[in-house]
Amino acid sequence: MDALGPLVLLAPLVGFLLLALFGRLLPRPLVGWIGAGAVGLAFVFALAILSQVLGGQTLDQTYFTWWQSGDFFVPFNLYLDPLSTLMILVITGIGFMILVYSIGYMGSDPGFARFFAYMDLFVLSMLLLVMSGNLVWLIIGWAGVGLSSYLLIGFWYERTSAVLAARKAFVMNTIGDVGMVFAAFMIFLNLHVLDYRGLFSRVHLLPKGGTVITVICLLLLVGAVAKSAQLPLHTWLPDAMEGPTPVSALIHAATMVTAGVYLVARMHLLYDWAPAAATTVAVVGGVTAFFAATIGTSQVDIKRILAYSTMSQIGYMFLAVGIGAYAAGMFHFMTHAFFKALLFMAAGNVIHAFHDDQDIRHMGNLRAGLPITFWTFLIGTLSISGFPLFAGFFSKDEIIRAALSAAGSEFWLGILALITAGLTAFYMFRLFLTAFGWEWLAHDERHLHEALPVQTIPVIILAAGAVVAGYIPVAKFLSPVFGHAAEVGAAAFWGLAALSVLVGLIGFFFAYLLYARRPELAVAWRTRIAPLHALVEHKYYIDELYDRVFVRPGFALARFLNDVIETRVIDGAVNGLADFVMVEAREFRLIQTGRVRNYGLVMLGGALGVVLIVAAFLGYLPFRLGG
Amino acid sequence: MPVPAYSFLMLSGVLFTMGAIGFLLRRNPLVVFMCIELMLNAVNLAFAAMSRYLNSLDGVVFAFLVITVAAAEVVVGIAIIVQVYRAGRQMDVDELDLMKE
Amino acid sequence: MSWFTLPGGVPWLTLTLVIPLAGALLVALAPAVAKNVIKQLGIVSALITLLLVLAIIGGYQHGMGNLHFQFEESLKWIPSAGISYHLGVDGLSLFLLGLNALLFLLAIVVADPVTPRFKEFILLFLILEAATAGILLSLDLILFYVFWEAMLVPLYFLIGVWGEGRRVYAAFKFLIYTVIGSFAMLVAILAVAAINFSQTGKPSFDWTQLILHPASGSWQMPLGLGTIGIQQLLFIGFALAFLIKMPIFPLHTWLPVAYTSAPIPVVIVFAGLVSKLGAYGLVRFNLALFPDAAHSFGPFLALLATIGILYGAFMALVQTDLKRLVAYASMSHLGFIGLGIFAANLLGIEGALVQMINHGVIIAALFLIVGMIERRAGTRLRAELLGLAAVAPVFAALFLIVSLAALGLPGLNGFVGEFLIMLGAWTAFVPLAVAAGIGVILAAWYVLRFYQGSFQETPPKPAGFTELRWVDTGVLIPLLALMVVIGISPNFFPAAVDATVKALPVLLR
Amino acid sequence: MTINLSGLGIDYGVILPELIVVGTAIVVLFMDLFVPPDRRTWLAVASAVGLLAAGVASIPLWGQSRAAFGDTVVGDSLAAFFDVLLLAVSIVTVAISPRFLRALDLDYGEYYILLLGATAGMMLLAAATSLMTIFLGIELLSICLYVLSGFARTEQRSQESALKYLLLGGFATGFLLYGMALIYGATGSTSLRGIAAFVGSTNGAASNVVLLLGIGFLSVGLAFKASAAPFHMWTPDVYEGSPTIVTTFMSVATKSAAFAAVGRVFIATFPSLASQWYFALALIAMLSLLIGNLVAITQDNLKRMLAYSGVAHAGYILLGVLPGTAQGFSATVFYIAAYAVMNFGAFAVVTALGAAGEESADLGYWRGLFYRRPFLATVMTIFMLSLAGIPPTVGFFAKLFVFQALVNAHLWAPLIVAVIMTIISFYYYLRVVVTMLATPDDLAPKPARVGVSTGTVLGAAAAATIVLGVFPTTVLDWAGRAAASLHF
Amino acid sequence: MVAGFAILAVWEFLTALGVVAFRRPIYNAMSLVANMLGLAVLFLLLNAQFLFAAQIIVYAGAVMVLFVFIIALLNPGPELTLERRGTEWIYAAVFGVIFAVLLGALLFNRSLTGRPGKLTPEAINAVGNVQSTGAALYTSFLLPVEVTSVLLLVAAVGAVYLAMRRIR
Repeated sequence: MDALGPLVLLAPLVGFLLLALFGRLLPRPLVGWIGAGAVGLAFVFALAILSQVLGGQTLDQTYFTWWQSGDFFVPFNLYLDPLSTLMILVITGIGFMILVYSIGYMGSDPGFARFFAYMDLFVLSMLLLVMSGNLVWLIIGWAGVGLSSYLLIGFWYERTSAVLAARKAFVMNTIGDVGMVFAAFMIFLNLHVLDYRGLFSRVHLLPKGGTVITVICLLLLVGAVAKSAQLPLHTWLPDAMEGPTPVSALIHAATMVTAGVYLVARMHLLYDWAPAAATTVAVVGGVTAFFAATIGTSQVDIKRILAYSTMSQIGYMFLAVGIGAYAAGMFHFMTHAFFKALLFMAAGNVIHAFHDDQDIRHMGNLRAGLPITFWTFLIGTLSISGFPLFAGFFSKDEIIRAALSAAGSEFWLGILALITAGLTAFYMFRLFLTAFGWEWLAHDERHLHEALPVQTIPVIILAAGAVVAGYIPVAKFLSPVFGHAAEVGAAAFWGLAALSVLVGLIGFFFAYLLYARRPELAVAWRTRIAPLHALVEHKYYIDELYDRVFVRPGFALARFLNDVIETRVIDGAVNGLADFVMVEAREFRLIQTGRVRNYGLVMLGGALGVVLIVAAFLGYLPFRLGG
Repeated sequence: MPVPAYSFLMLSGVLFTMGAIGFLLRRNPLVVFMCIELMLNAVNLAFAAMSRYLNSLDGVVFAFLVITVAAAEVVVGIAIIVQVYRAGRQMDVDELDLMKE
Repeated sequence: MSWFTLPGGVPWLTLTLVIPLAGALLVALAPAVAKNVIKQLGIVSALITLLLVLAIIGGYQHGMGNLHFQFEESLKWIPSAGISYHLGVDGLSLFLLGLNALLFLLAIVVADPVTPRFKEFILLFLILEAATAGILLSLDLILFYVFWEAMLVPLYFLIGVWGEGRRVYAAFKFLIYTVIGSFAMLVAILAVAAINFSQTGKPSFDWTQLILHPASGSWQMPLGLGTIGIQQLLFIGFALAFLIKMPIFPLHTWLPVAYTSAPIPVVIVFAGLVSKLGAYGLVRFNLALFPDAAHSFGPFLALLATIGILYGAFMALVQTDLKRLVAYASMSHLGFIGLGIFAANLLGIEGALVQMINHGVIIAALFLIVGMIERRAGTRLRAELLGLAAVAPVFAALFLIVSLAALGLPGLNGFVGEFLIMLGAWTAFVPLAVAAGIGVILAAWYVLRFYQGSFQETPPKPAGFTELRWVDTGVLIPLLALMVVIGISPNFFPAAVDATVKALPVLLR
Repeated sequence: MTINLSGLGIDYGVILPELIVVGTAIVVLFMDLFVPPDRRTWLAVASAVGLLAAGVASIPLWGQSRAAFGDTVVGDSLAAFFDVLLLAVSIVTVAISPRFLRALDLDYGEYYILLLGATAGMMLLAAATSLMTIFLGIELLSICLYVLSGFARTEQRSQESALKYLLLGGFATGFLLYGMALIYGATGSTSLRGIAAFVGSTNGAASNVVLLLGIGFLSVGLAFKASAAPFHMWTPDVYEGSPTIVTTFMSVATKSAAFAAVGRVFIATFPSLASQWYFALALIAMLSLLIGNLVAITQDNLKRMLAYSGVAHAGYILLGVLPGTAQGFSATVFYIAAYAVMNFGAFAVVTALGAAGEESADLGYWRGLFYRRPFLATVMTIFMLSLAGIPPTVGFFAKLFVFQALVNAHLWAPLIVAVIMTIISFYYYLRVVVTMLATPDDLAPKPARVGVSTGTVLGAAAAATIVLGVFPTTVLDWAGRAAASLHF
Repeated sequence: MVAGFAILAVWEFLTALGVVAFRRPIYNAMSLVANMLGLAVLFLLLNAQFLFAAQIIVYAGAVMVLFVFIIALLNPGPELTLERRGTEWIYAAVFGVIFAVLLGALLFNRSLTGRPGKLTPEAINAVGNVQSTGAALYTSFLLPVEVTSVLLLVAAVGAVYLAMRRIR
């Protein structure tokens, strides 16, 4: 098993290096299959690992020392337990699907090789992130996924919008990275370890709920929030949709953005030890879930809607891990990976069909034109809005149940989650009804083309996953890590199921009413709540706020330093001194008149000075020199 | 009763200073030169007086050397002055300011 | 342990000084017209030096603590004054020596034979290499000072003659600034020796002697300015020289103009190495000889360093000239090094040491890239560059990696140093570490502006921008390799350095 | 009465070097009668031989302490050191003279005679242990230099500088003599030994008005010769006006001799009054540093610039005297030697450039010299760096040792001034270098080739500057022993 | 004795004033001669007959004749002695006066602290003033005297060089 770990990493690494170095020389199909195959291979290794983990094995193997001086010891070690195994499986599995899909989707793109190189780099870093056995390498992987996300958002670097989005994403993630680095500092300075095993075994040395542990957890949360696009560091995710759709599917939906959830789950011992921090996580999650959902209701760009739904769903996961329902959180992570990847890829097909037009108002009634996409997208929609017996139904319900059954403030978060569920159903069906429509068109004059099989087959597979993934006993699988979740009575289970289904139906009903049955009503209502709608449509003006509060002042300060402080003040002082010397020099120079008599005068002055000194010595003058 | 030594010193001091002042005031190089001679004379007076009051001949000898040297200096000096004059320049040290800042 | 052992009895360190000088002599004898011969002479001598230094690094015994020097050489020089020719290498200087040799080699390789008066150019370069190596190796304070000053002359000419723009002004400014510091240091050196003399009774400028008798007591300042510790006073004397050389805010205003007007090969050495010599001096002398003062001034200087980090970052944000931008970026990074040094704890100092190497590698690479851009585009103004990745993808890729290293991306070398430095700073003074963290974020910002602004978006301009030549790639590859290697597996560094740093008096206080 | 010479200490060995020089002068004087005008180089050869012989003759004095002629002169290490130094300077001066003189049509025998006379005077000054010999030495060298500075008889500038030098020199001589008179009056003796004995034995010396005034005026006279501020006023004008070769000689030699006398007077004779004369000398030193370095910044004429730098260096040299110890004075002696090498070199370059009669002193003329005359430019660079005190040149160690002396004596105020002014001095020394490096304008005339002798001299000086900058030990030891011989 | 000194002092002062103040160089020269003669008499007063002689012969004789001769040769016009450019002369006067006053104040009533030697006037006169002086000149001060000879030689050479016409 200690060989399998590196192998999982090696596969995408080799793929990345091959494509990065020789990608432009290789024939396109080969490139595609290398890129995807590497991940597929990794998936195979992951399955091998799974089999052993199911056998109850875990791994914590050190391969080499990264830095050792004094008690600062950082190994490169891999840490494999059910949690990371689950992550690996999802990453490689879903990743493989998406990469296969990309072969078709990116088929015509000049940057084909570059794309797959980046994708493999991403998979590599993501695997590193989840497999690393210590914080430093976690951070390295963490930054690696940030980098590849940056690269892929800015994949079409000719687009200014893409470039800006990429930079935004990177800078915001850097904020998170710094937060995590600081967390690592505090952990090291208080516990003198940076590897998980030592860390988990020593957490208890800190006072429970004390400042230190709380601060550590909050700093970790900063990283998690930045990476998972939770409030308040969420603004980069919608813009990240500038990247190719498979990227959005893999990185900004299925895997990377959930790294925050993984982090909290991985550090659950710490969060158990810092209740205040845990609550913060939950609050952030719950609020984000609702907040993002509201924005989702007003967007018209298909990918942006999905992006906000992603935020919202990750909010659920944060809520879950925040209230200690780690298994539920990871469960939802997995199901979400399926249906959100599915949704994005389906959306990608639609976008292709409409020649890169992403405005849902320009679409509609695709059942005839894009049947596969239509049905798969419908499945995804049902799954995400928690339609009974679909994957999303189980995972989301577990979270809501956990929240509601929790005491105190979490209860209200549960209520919020419930409302969000309704909103989810609303905006997802709004999307579906607007973009895909209902009725069958006998003949579609738009001549839409369904995507290639290489794209549709993965979609179908994922659709299947979106249906059945709910039946995978994730909680049981993760129980070695998080312990057994409390058994819930059938009554509570069915009661809550009914409740959430009801809420979902309400959401669906409004969506149906406003966007399928009587669109004029939608217009009327929109005008009635114009200010509120504007607020939501403009994402609560948070981008503008940040621009005003951080970006512009930053530049203003920089310019001030450049134009005033540097040139006038600091350098001014220096040059001023130099000029002063020159002026003085000129003054002295004037003595030299060239006239003997003046020279004599100066000499006599000197002699006079000598006499004065003598007089001063002997005390003939008011002041006295010497003893 | 003998004249106290310091009276000679003060006289020489006065003469010396007058020479110096003359040096600073006069513009004719010849006269300036004379003022220098005046200063040297003051020194000689001091030397003579001292050797008298210290009962040693060093002062006298020194004064004699000074006289000789002064003579030599005058010779060279006059020659230089003549040179300057030959160059057709005014006998005014203030005019001699080809070289200055 | 060591990677391998070198035969004893060979004056290895003196050789590292002599070989460049020998090369300089050969160059001097070569006819000025044979530019390629001259260049090859330069390359060969620099290469031999590099190999020699690598041998020294390989033969360096690990884990020998308490200020134990290796390959030591000591000869009488001016016995009456207690001045000796004393060379030695330890953890502080070991890898900087390697950086020195590497950067000079690269600089000479990129030097363009069409440069006017190429012969003198290479000549001065080799002399400069000897001087800088001497700075790193000398253990006698006067010897050190001699090299320290001798370094100025070639630098002065290299900027003043071969520079561009306000080259003479730049050279003067740099020189005067530096000389101010140097003389402060000279006085301090003399005072240290005098104090040591009063304690031991025999004159000595030998570092290994002086460190045994740290100065103490205090001095009554005139005009009723109160008293100040002798150590503090001497510390200031030394620090001034090194802080100016680094430079630390606010003593930095010579830097942008000097870097901007220096030709690329010079600025590589200048930014990549000379600034480190300042940092090296701080560790070697200020921390070693005046531990108490180091502790008393530490916070203040660390504050200055942190201000420097943010100041440099903000300045870099609004520069329009790429060379200037990189200059300020360099200043910001040097702030990190200063912060690590004045954190005055194991991790901080080791971080600073490794960051010296990293910064040398990164800044050299950045300036190389700026030079390559300028050679192709004929301009350095960011406004006139756009979308070059489309026409020069390889260039873009390499540039990207360098940029990422520069902004301290985990997994590349920049991260290693910054992580340790900030960790050390966090132990010493948390707020400064936090401020440094903000500096990291700003770094991401301005570096990406730099990269994206010139290589992304469309349409590509200026037209006719060409892809990298093999030589360009070849020059960048070793640097990139270092970035990756140090980023992934830097453990060789503490392995060699740890013992020395642990023995620094400042840590023992 | 009978003339009794016993106990007088007739010892020709002591003054043998001076005697040889003077003898050479007389020989040259007669040779001048026979040697045809176009063969006057022979005079140079003869003088060089004589000077060389004198140098040989002064070696035996090393390590001895032979007072002679009634304590008017002494033959000791200091005297030997300065004899050799001065003779070396005049030999190299003679070596580069002929070309220059011929170029300026000044090729007369008197030149060598006067040069030898001046050298003799300086050597006497360096060996003098009596107020009389000090006075006579100064006068001897002065009178020769008056004439030499006016040696270009038809040059108005030359005449003017001669007259200025003469008048101001006479003025200074007045003060010098007056000071000597007062000292004599206060101590009753004209020999330094006797004076030292008196000062050492009587305790009231520190408050003796006459004595202190005498010392004050004496220092005025010596400061004038050493061209230390504020008695330096003559220096720039005279240096500028005199024939460059003469400037070369006197800028170096006069200063050296004067400081030998300073050492004998202040270090050896008045050690117990150090706390009194320290103030005066410290002020003079600091003022010299200040004015010399500051005004030098503004100069566009190289000879004037070097003149001011000379004033500044007088200040540095004086710094070594301030501690009043032999150790400090050894720094001074070393500095003088260093200064002799580098400053002579610098002026010699100006001379070599002016050999074709151009206005070589004007800094504008030096633009791009590196590309017209690489050799001259290179050596000039070396000298400039050395004057500025950048290692590895002798100038650095000169400054280093002087500063060290100050540090060891805890004399901070002069040290600070010196350091700051040194920093400023970098500006104008390197300005010359930059000018030589500036892009050449083709209008500048191409000067004549450097002759063999001149080339050799310059190369030797440059080499010495570097070599002494790397291995200063030997000379430092010599200086130390020379300074150690300062005591009565 | 005192009276003689007083008279001579006044005389010296007046003649010195003449040297400084007269406008025509010839008058300056004449008053300098007078001053020197007075000085010679003062030497007599100080029992230095040898100096008296030397003063008269060398100075009043040779030197001043030279001066007068040159004045006659060059015949420079009268110089407006006290009309000065600018205000330098004020400084000169002020400095000079302060200098004189300080000097006077410091020297006033100082006795010569040096150890008196054996050569009292009586002792000297016993041998004979000139003899004893000569003896001193050629024994204890042999070297200085010889040096003056060299000095005179180079002075002569220099003067000749400067004064001679071009011969080639």
